[in-house]
Amino acid sequence: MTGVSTLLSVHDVDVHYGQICAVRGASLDVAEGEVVTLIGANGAGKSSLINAICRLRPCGEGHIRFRGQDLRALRADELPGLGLVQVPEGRRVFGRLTVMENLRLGAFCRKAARDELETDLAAVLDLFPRLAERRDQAAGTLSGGEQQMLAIGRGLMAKPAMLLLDEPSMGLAPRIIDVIYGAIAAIAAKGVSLLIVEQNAFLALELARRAFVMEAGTITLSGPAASLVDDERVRAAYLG
Amino acid sequence: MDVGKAAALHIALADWRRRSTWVDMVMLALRVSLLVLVSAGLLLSLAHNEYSAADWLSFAVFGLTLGSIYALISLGYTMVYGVLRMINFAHGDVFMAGAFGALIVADPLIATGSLFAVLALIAVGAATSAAIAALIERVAYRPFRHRGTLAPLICAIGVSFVLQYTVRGFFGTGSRAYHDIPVLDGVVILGPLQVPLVQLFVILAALLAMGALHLLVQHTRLGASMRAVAEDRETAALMGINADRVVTFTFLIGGVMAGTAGVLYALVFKQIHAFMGFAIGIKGFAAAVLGGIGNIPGAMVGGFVLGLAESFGPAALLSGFGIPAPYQLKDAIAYGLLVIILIFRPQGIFGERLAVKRM
Amino acid sequence: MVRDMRGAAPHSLVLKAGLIGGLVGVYVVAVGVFAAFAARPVVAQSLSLGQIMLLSIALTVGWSAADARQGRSGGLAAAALAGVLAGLVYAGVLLMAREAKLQAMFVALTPAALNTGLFGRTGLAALVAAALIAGLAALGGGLVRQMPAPARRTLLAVAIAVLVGALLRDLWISFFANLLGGRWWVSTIYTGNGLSWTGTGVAVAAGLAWQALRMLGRREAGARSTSLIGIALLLAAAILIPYFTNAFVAQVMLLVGLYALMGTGLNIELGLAGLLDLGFVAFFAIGAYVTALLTADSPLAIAHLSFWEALPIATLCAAAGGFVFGLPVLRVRGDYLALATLGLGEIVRLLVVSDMSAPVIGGAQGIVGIPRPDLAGTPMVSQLSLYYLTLVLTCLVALAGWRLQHSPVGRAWAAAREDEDVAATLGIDLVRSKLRAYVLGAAFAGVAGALFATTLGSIFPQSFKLDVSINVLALLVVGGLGSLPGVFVGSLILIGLPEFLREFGEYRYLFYGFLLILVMRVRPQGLWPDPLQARTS
Amino acid sequence: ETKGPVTDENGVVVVPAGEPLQIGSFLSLTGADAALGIDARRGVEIALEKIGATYKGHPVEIVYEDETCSPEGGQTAATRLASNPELVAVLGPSCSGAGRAGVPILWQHKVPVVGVGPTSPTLTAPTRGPTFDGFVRVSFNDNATGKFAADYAFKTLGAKTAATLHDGSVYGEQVVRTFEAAFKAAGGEIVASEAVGAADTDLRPVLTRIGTKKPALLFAPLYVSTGAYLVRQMGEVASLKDTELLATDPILAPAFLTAAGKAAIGVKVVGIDFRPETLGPAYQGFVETYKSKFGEPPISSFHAYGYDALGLLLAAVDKAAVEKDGTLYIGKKALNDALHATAGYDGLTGKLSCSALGDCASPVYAVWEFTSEQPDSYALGTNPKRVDK
Amino acid sequence: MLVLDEVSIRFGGVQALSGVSFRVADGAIHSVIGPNGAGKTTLFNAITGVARLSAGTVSLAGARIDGQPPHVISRQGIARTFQNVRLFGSISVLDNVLVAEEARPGSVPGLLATLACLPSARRAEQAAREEAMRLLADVGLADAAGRAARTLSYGDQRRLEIARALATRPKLLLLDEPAAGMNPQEMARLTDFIAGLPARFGVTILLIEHQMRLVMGISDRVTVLEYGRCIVDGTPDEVRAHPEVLRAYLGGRTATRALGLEAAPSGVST
Ligand SMILES: Nc1ncnc2c1ncn2[C@@H]1O[C@H](COP(=O)(O)OP(=O)(O)OP(=O)(O)O)[C@@H](O)[C@H]1O
Ligand SMILES: Nc1ncnc2c1ncn2[C@@H]1O[C@H](COP(=O)(O)OP(=O)(O)OP(=O)(O)O)[C@@H](O)[C@H]1O
Ligand SMILES: CC(C)C[C@H](N)C(=O)O
Ligand SMILES: [Mg+2]
Ligand SMILES: [Mg+2]
Repeated sequence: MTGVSTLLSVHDVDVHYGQICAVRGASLDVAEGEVVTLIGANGAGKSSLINAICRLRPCGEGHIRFRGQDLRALRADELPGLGLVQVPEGRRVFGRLTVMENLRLGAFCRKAARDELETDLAAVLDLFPRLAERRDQAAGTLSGGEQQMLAIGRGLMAKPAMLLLDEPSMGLAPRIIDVIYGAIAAIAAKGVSLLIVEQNAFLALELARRAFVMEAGTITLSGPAASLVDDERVRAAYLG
Repeated sequence: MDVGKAAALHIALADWRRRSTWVDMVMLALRVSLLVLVSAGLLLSLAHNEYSAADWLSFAVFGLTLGSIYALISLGYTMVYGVLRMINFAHGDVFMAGAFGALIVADPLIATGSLFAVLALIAVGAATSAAIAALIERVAYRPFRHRGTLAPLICAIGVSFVLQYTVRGFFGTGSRAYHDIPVLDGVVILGPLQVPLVQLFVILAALLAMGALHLLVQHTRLGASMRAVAEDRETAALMGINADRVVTFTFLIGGVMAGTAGVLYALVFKQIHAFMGFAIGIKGFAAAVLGGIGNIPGAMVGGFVLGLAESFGPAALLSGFGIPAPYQLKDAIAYGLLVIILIFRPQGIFGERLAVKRM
Repeated sequence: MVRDMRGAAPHSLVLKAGLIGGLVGVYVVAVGVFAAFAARPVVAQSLSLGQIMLLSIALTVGWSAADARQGRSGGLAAAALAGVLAGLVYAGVLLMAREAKLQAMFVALTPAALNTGLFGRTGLAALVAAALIAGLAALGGGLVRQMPAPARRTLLAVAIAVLVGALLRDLWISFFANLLGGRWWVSTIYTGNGLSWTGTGVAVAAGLAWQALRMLGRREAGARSTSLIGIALLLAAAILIPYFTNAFVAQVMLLVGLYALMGTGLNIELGLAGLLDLGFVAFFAIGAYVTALLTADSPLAIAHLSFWEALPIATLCAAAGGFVFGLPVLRVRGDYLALATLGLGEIVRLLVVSDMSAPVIGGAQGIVGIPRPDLAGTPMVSQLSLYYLTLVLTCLVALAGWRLQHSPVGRAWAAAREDEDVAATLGIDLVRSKLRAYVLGAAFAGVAGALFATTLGSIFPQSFKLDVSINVLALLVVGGLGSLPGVFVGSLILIGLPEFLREFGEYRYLFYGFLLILVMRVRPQGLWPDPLQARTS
Repeated sequence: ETKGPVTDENGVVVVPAGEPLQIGSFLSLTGADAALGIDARRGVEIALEKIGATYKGHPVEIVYEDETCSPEGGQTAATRLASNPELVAVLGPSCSGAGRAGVPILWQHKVPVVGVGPTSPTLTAPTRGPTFDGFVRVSFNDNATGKFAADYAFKTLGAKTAATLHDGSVYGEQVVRTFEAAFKAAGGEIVASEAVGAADTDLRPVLTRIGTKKPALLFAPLYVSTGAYLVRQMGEVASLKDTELLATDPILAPAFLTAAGKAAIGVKVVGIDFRPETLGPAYQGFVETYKSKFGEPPISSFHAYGYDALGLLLAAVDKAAVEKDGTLYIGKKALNDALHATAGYDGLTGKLSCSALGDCASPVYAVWEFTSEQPDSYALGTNPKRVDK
Repeated sequence: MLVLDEVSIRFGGVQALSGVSFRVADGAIHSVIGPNGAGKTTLFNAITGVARLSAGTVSLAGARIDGQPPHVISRQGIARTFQNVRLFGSISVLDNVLVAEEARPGSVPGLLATLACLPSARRAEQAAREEAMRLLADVGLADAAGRAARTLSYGDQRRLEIARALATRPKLLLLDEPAAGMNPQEMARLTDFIAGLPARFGVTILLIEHQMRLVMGISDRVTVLEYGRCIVDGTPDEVRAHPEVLRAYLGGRTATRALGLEAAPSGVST
């Protein structure tokens, strides 16, 4: 790949679940500081691809590079330390831990000073006041939307260089979606690269510079977000 | 006024009847009859009053001695269960192996006659158990991380057999004896009570070990990462937590505690054999459940409760009913306590109610 | 978690293989297995089981060393090197042990055992010998590693055939004697305890034939029909083999059948309903004691029924016991249920052995004088007849289990097993559903208990220890949860095999432990998993 | 059934010329109480050596099984033995529990059993039922043990009150009952009758309970492991300071000294009088052979029973077997009858004459007391030394 | 059909619902909306007996159902889906539906009939199976019938959950965010599917959703919760315009756009 600015590059990746082939020969790349979105129907293989990038799934023959380093030689838990962090689909908060414990775990990979962590915590709680109200409640008892906020907040606590967001707006009230996308935009503005998987394609395409469309396990379209928004097929399928 | 109350009561009762199924009623009946039975036993035993105050006190001391050994063992169960949701059936044998590991150096160490030697003995036992625990985690459990709970359970049973029969092969079929340790011989006079020094030593040592563990878990990120791994290994990895390392560490600590318990056990009972681990191990797990599994202070309390129940139970509950040879049933009391706790308070004495999964 | 292409450099793996291999060798000697096995000839008085054991360790060392260099050159050299290292470690440690006179602590390190272990040599000579032998054996292991897979499998089949031929000598002898007529066979095939050269030849041929059949079978048949053929073969073997062998085999098979019966019962609880029940033995005990009290010729007896009259009563009593225990206990979830039932099982045993209940059920003295069942007026004295009775009952229970699994009842169990809360919101009455499973399991345990009492003729509280529950659980999982032939195979291996290998005394339990670990590691789904289950999970 | 010249309702064992005469044996060979069985096996081996391991030209082969001193062990061992149709008879078991479970199984196959160590009265009680018809024993009957112990406690030691403790074994429970009956009959009072589990290790609570009754004597017929826990912990219970402990022969073994350590010193044990004066010079010679063959003095008190059991059995075979062309025909019922008809057999342990119920011994008891905790110093006569005379 | 009267629930210190009352008309599609954490899911838990009421009553078709255990309530005709999909993951898709089908009281023969292999048992099973296949076809999962439920993608799992709930033949169906994780096209299909349910299955629907397009498109009535209180209860149009609702929930670009008040973006906004 060309040059300096490519942060994440995925080339020819396959994901299999036993017999089922969920992703076939997918390639994509994200440049330093870029916001990219990946859209596609249910079951297209978006989450599978994201999980392959994060080393939660074996990825066949292709290669995955982050800052030029081959991720295939690393374990999933080594990635956050490199600055690659995923906010997984379906929230997956630690149900028995409290809200604060969840957030602190988000910063597990950082070797930051205590007060630095405290300021970051305060920033997240500021973003989601609801979480501040629930700080000592077990995360499992939060409402769905509150859990989603927590998952995103937890991802932010890692101060990543690149954030993979898998359906961040799922289950959120319209107003909160605005808040979250506002926050995501703010993060992007700070130079964090983003790869967003989104069903709400409007939102994603609005924020992203480039987009990839996935269908039945392969990436079928890619290009600047603006041009995709105008693509007839995309409009029909994903913008409704 | 009275009529109003009666009516209100009537309505409440009717409402309760509407809400409850027959199972609820059975459970209520069970609860009531247990309560009646236990209080009757207590009252009758007290009415007989065969025991002096000193007797009761010495029951308490035995109970605590045994309880601190249970407590130390239960920590290993609690932590491993907390992280892997797996009953490590071999943990009792890890405890046993600790006692045997220390046996190898026991004679020369004891011969030096210093308290320091006893501490060294404990260190050897703890190191043996920790090494064995970590080894079996690596060889026998790690491959099962994603394989449900049954395969690792069976594997644990296999490991338990291997440890028992290995020790048996190494050290012979009979019991092996620990020699009397002069520094710990003798009694401490506490009021009307003569407490053997060993027992005091064991209680103290156990408390110290557990306190240290509590601090370790409280004041490092270990506690939180253990719980995170327990809940969702993949997501924990996404946070940068190395599950393998956390698990190994858990086993190591559990092993240290079990090995300590093994040596303390040997100091008190002076006889060890290859099969002693299993039954005591089950008690240790029971203690963990009593206290609320996954809860470290709970495990300690659970151990003490179990030890006390065993030493008091037969005298305080059964002898009142005139049951012959009540001490034959002390384990039945211990298990009975366990079952009752599980039925009526599944989260244990201290455990928080397991957060109900959201719908 | 995923770890492709990672790990230590190959040469350190070679070192590791050598070191571990050497230490395993030391372990085998120190634990006493070697001494016991060295006395057991396998082939023509010239190759003992102990030697085979050490050799196979070295072989494995060579295998893994060659494996570490897979795809690179020098695999054989690495194997040999690792073997030499293993031999040096092994002999070195043993020599030191001999110097240190450790026998007082480690009872198996007797001078005699050390002497055999060191090939009767001392000092440097022992070191050299060990290094040489281990190096050569490891070289062999490396060679085997580099063979094409079919050749390797054939070799394995032959090795297994020889071992099976030699170790299950009693079984084969009785088989030959009954089926092929006469002792002539026996004395040709065996000399002393081991195989003769002829016998070895026969075993090798059998191994080759077996391997050929397997390869043919694999090519010919689809998965489904192989599994059906497999079941048919298993059933035929279960019916015929005890018939053509001796009373001891029948006795062991009886035990195997009894455990298979319990395993099928537990399968309903665990495999179908997901209830991990470690108090299974309690219902086994109820069945046995009720049968004893109803039939025994003993002062404690409360009636003198025949076995056939007592069997349904015992079954009902066990089922009732399941109901009474289950009602409160089944509200406990998951692993906690295991512990609660374990506690209940132990309580039952402790009560049975206690002085309190001695006047009623005999306490420590147990109950003796339980008669055998009558069949058409004559008592079923032979083990064989009881075995067939057990087999029939097992098949009935298995049929019921199979029928239930694919029925609404079974699906409700599966649902509750997966997610209790959701099952409840779909309208499944959890208590009722679980009670059904638990009571059925208890009833089947009761049947097994009744059979147990009548086979042994006497029962004691100590027969109803936790070990029984654990054994049943283990055989179920080892065989393959939810698979009925699996239960039988599991029982055969975990209950039957140790009986056939009694000559190894207590060491067989050591191997039992290793076997459990090995099977779970290699085939966590069990030896004969349910084809459906294997596919969906 | 008829085979060759012999007809027997229980079947006939045929030993063809040159083929071995097979005798089964189940003894306690492993575990804490291994010494009991190993000692007896050594006795059997010496007896076998004395006859040159042949009987009327047939090699005598003994098949050993381990009964682990427990009913389940007895069941498995007996079942295994029972499935061998060529066995003439079985020697053993060591422990009563194994006997109670194993003998009926063997008798299902009409194999007679010669008891080597089991002493529980139930095995030869009139109420035992027909399943024990094939049982005789050269070991004594605990009815006598209990009586002797009670007399000794009451008369010699002057104990007016006694407590008992058993471990829930077939053996322990019974001997306690006979002791209690005899002690009461003698005029003493049983103030506590307690029991523990065989695997229990913490006996202090139950000892404290016994202590509240201040018995003058504690009669505790325990096996090695529990016995060692008992003596060690008894010292830690202050209220039992003045209570005398009386144990029984299962702990007469060096393994007990290893397990109990210093606490073993002074423990009194009821056992058999093994002095040459009582047993005669043959015993003396036997002990010498034992020492030279196994390099140590007898390790428990069952060696002589092992020796006698084989002798008694072969004597009965002599009577029951019919020889024709070098082939032995042994009627099973005839053999059992012959065993039960044994009268005046001259054994190491005295004259053995079997009753209809199978009791053959006429034991002379003694009380032994341990004098040292060193296991190598174990030797009947010095450690433990005799104290009742 | 369903009447809630002053329903309150508290968890320790959290008052999740306080005095919520409303009624759901027979055959209607009734939506519940509100900010995250408003208590919508808790409301479902209250109705299905999963959470215990601290005050108030719930009645279905005139009979009180509160306080009864979940399976009893379910048998009176209430079925639900879950916000975090909860399928029986390792059994097959078809079996997931069959389980629900057979949990209906009296729908299948009991234990003994099964064991005895009565023909009636076989017939009942066969009927249930056909019925289940029909339902699967309805949600477009017929092809996946043999797969383990766990292997479906998120959106498919949601559909399966609906099919499973329908299989209990409920009078009242509770759907908790059925469209979460679906793209607009799929959502449109789902909208049509849900809209057709009352007519096809004679079922009343209570729906939680944050997708305004879906809610406003098919609801007969909408209840808005905030902080455990019912703040508005009215027709979609009333609710859409209500100032309280705009303040608490709808105000903002996402909602506006979803409601079609603003055109889709046609360029990159930076
Ligand atoms: N654990 C699994 N086992 C088997 N198949 C799986 C598994 N997880 C996903 N699949 C299959 O892989 C394919 C891709 O799934 P994936 O979850 O990646 O889709 P997605 O694009 O994220 O869909 P959605 O938008 O619904 O989340 C689907 O067909 C799904 O059925
Ligand atoms: N078991 C519980 N313990 C403590 N608090 C709880 C519990 N269950 C729910 N809550 C709290 O009750 C409130 C209502 O939760 P609920 O799940 O009903 O919200 P919701 O309206 O469904 O939100 P969302 O749209 O985000 O799913 C939340 O703030 C939640 O934190
Ligand atoms: C070998 C003996 C010590 C056994 C004991 N006399 C018993 O009957 O069990
Ligand atoms: Mg996805
Ligand atoms: Mg919700």
